[in-house]
Amino acid sequence: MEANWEPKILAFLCNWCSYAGADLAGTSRIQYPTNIRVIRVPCSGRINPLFILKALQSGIDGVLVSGCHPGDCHYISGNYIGRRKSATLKRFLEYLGIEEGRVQFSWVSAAEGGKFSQVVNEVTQGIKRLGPSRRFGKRSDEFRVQSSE
Amino acid sequence: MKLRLDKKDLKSFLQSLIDQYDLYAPVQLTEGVSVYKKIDRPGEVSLTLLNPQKPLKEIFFPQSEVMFDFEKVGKRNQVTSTEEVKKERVILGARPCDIQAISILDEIFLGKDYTDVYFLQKRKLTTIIGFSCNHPLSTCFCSSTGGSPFFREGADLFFIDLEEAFLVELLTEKGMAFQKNRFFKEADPKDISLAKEIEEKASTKGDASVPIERIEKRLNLMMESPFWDRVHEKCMGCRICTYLCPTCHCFDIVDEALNNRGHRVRNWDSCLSSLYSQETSGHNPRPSGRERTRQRLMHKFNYFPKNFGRVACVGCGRCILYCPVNFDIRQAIELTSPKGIKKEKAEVN
Amino acid sequence: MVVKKAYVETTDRMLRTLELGFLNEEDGRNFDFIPGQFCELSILGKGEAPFGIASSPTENGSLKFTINKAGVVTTALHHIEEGAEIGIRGPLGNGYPIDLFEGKNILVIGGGFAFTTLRSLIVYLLHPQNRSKVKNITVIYGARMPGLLLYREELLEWDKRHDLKIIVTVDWGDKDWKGKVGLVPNVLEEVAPSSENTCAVICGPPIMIKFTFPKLMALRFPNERIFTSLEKRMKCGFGKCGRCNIGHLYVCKDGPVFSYAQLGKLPRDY
Amino acid sequence: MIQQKIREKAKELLSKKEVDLVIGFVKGTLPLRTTPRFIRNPEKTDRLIWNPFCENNLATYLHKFRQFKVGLVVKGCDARSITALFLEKRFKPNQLFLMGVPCQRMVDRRKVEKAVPGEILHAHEQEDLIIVEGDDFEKALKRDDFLYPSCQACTHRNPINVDVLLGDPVEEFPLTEIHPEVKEFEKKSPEERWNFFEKESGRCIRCYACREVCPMCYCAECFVDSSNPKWIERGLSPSDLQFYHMVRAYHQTGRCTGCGACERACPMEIRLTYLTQKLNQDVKELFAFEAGIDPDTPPPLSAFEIEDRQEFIK
Repeated sequence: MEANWEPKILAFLCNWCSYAGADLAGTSRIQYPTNIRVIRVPCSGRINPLFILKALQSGIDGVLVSGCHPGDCHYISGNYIGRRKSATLKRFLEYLGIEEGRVQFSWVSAAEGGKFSQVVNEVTQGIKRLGPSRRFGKRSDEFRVQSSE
Repeated sequence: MKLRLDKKDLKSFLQSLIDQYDLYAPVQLTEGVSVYKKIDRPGEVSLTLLNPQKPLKEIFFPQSEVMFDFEKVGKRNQVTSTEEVKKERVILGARPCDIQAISILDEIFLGKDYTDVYFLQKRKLTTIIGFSCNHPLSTCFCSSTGGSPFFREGADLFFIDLEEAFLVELLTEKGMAFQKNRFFKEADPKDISLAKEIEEKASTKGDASVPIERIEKRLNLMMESPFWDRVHEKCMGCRICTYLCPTCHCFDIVDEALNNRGHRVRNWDSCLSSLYSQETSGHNPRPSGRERTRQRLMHKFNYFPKNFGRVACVGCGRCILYCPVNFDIRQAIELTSPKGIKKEKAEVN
Repeated sequence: MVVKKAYVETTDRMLRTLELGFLNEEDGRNFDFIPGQFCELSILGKGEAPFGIASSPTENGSLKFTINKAGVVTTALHHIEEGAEIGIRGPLGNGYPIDLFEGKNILVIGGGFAFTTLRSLIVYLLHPQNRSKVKNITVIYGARMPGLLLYREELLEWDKRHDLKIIVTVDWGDKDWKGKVGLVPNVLEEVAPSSENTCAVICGPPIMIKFTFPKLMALRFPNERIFTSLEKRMKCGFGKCGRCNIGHLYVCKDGPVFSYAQLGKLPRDY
Repeated sequence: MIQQKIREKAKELLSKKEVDLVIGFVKGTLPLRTTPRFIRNPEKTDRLIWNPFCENNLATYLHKFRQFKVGLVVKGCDARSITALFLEKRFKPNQLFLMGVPCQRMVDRRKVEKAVPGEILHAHEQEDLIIVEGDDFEKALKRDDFLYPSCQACTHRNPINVDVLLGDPVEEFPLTEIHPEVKEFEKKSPEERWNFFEKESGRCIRCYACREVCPMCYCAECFVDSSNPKWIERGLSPSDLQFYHMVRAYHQTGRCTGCGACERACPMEIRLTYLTQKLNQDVKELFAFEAGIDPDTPPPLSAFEIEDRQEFIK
């Protein structure tokens, strides 16, 4: 592992709760690691597991999926559907041999700026412990131009 | 020129090839599944299966081949050719049908109107050591397509398995370069007569009954035949038969890129896939299995003969062996012949 | 090639014309083609796609392509900026049978954005060096709406010329449209050009071709003198990759221009 | 005899014009093989056969015949596929006539081929034996030792939700515990598991046979074929092959009926069912759902319970 390696973490945040939670963390000046890149989705139920796999394949070291607490979904039941997808995907990835913790899940409401920062901290620490994703990701050197330079 | 290679020397012979050339030979990936691969150690070579699953064409025309690399710098494009193949190659263990198929690919990639550089550089640096088929399978029908279990054309050297040893025939200039090979001994007359015996026995086994003669003419009249309405029905539309076919050569050209870097890649493609002919507008000239199966068979037995004077099938039998639904090309060919049509009718009534 | 100029042609913004210059002047001088031929344009990272050349060989120094936004490559070509570099392979295909046109009247029938290579042909024939080689030129060009006509300025210019007859028609006019309103096949019937010593070149959407062809038959055009340019999905451009064949011929290599007599002998696989 | 019953029923259906065509199995051109056949003429129904080599899942063909009334010969797993497809509204009610056949389980032809010294030229079934003959050998193999892995673990051999059951029901062997193969695999370390997956998927030639033969794979545009967005490259890079196999399997969550057609179709003999069986097991454990059994319960990933497990969510 390179000495100054920092993980790249992709977060899929639902528009109504977790994204607002992240926003609150920001406006409240709560600090959290900068390893995270956010993609805002309408609902945690919108997250196609394909997105998560594609992220890992593209060289992302960890993925966080976050939505509204059970019962709080803006679309009534989207997060319940998402929960089932997450449960099966998580088990499937671990079964394949992808390290536990590469993909993590959380509930963060719009009022939980503090929790958001705490979740991001935990996720980042966890991914740092795992090290760079080497099992599945596409190696960037596959795309190096073989020039004589 | 006929020589002899004792089996006990095979390992050392392979090692000498590895030292001097890039050696390619069948390698078993898992029990019963093998492919042609570059060999690092003699022990990797596996000659138990008659034909590996993936055909020899892969060595000259890989399933996925980078044509060039590129990088975008601002508005400028920087393009770099892939490195040229420089080291001489030897292919060992190719069977007559696979070798014959390479001469079909020659027509395509080294034809009069166009030379494919990627194919050419590998082709001209390669020496092919063919292996006789002493025990052809029941699915082999090379004898119907102009070959035979001992068909030597296209091979530079030809090995005939005599149990204890190989009889080695040097057939071309490239083959003659091996004349002085330290593992080759002079062949005994006994070896030669034994080889002849084996050859005669094997050639009775190659199925010569598939009616390929005049198939081009028959198919000329069959473009809109109801034959196509039925023959395709069981085809599921996978690409096994086309990818594993030693003569199928259709390809797709795509760009693979990450950020500003990438390469243009040539991948095998298959006429049995619906996207193969689908146009961007959504129009598909071959909208169903009927047209796609027709394309596959017509290309092999009508269009290709029209353009090159020979059928694009060498009778290796892979498409028959590996089809998940037992689509048998021999049966399809037979159904185009008067005899086959009669037989089909007889079975109905 | 470098994009010298790029502009949107139609009001629906689906058609954009690119004028491409050569990075190397000598390449430009050596690039010789026949109207009706096509090139593969490529944007690295997106891929390659075939386009008919819309400029004429008589317009030196640059090439023109009009691109319909449909897939990945064409969308990228719609977004490309002036000054950017793109790749080109060509010229590919056979082109219109210019030699055969000599001494004959030419009837050009075009519909929609298939007019690109027809523009190439018309500009080529109108060039002073070539104009005397053919007799009368008649052009019938239709689009769905006035806003969807290609090369509008040139159409106006051609209309003023006396050495060609041009009829531009639209399916639906608007309040500013003073030209003809009507479908191409009907306009053809109305104009009724003589088939004597005339070659017809027809290019357009399948539905237009389907209805125009019988009208040409009625005007007694022989199949050998009706030409059309076909489109199929293509990749390599020289008859190797397999997908564009019609029977044993390849649209990219043996076409894209075929006469109706040729097509009659081929399977309907397009 | 089951074969006779299939022929009679097929003939009856076609003669009475209750269906437009019958899809069943006829003799194949190779030993240990049968081939699907589409029969429209009642006189031709005597070609239909039934034996332990009728391995194809004929439900897949139904996507080709959505405009027709089809009579179909189905095993336990095939029938489950159809129930699962009904749930996804792929067919109109009464469009199908299912001729269910209690399944003796199918023989793994490759396993048989590997157990004999030469090429098999003839094969037939004799009670619980498979007799195979070649040029210079004849061997009797115990049928139950040569079953497909998916058949070994089958818990629904008697087709359910069918229009007619031809033959007497067979004894079911319900798995009391979790799937044996999955259980074995789970014992390995993550690294071993990943290496196995890497090795298996690395043989893939992207012929997509596993997708095409699967009755549940009917998306109008598969994610591998989509060019915009482009999810995956078309080449053979290991990561793309892994991506394909992950998504192909995962998309079957709660839909796979464990027929094993994908694995049987693979020309490179890639192990595939250990992936889908794991998903099936998880779905059973988490949501108490088995695909293709109950025609009224919606597929698990389109439904939810408030009480679903969520201990893994922070």
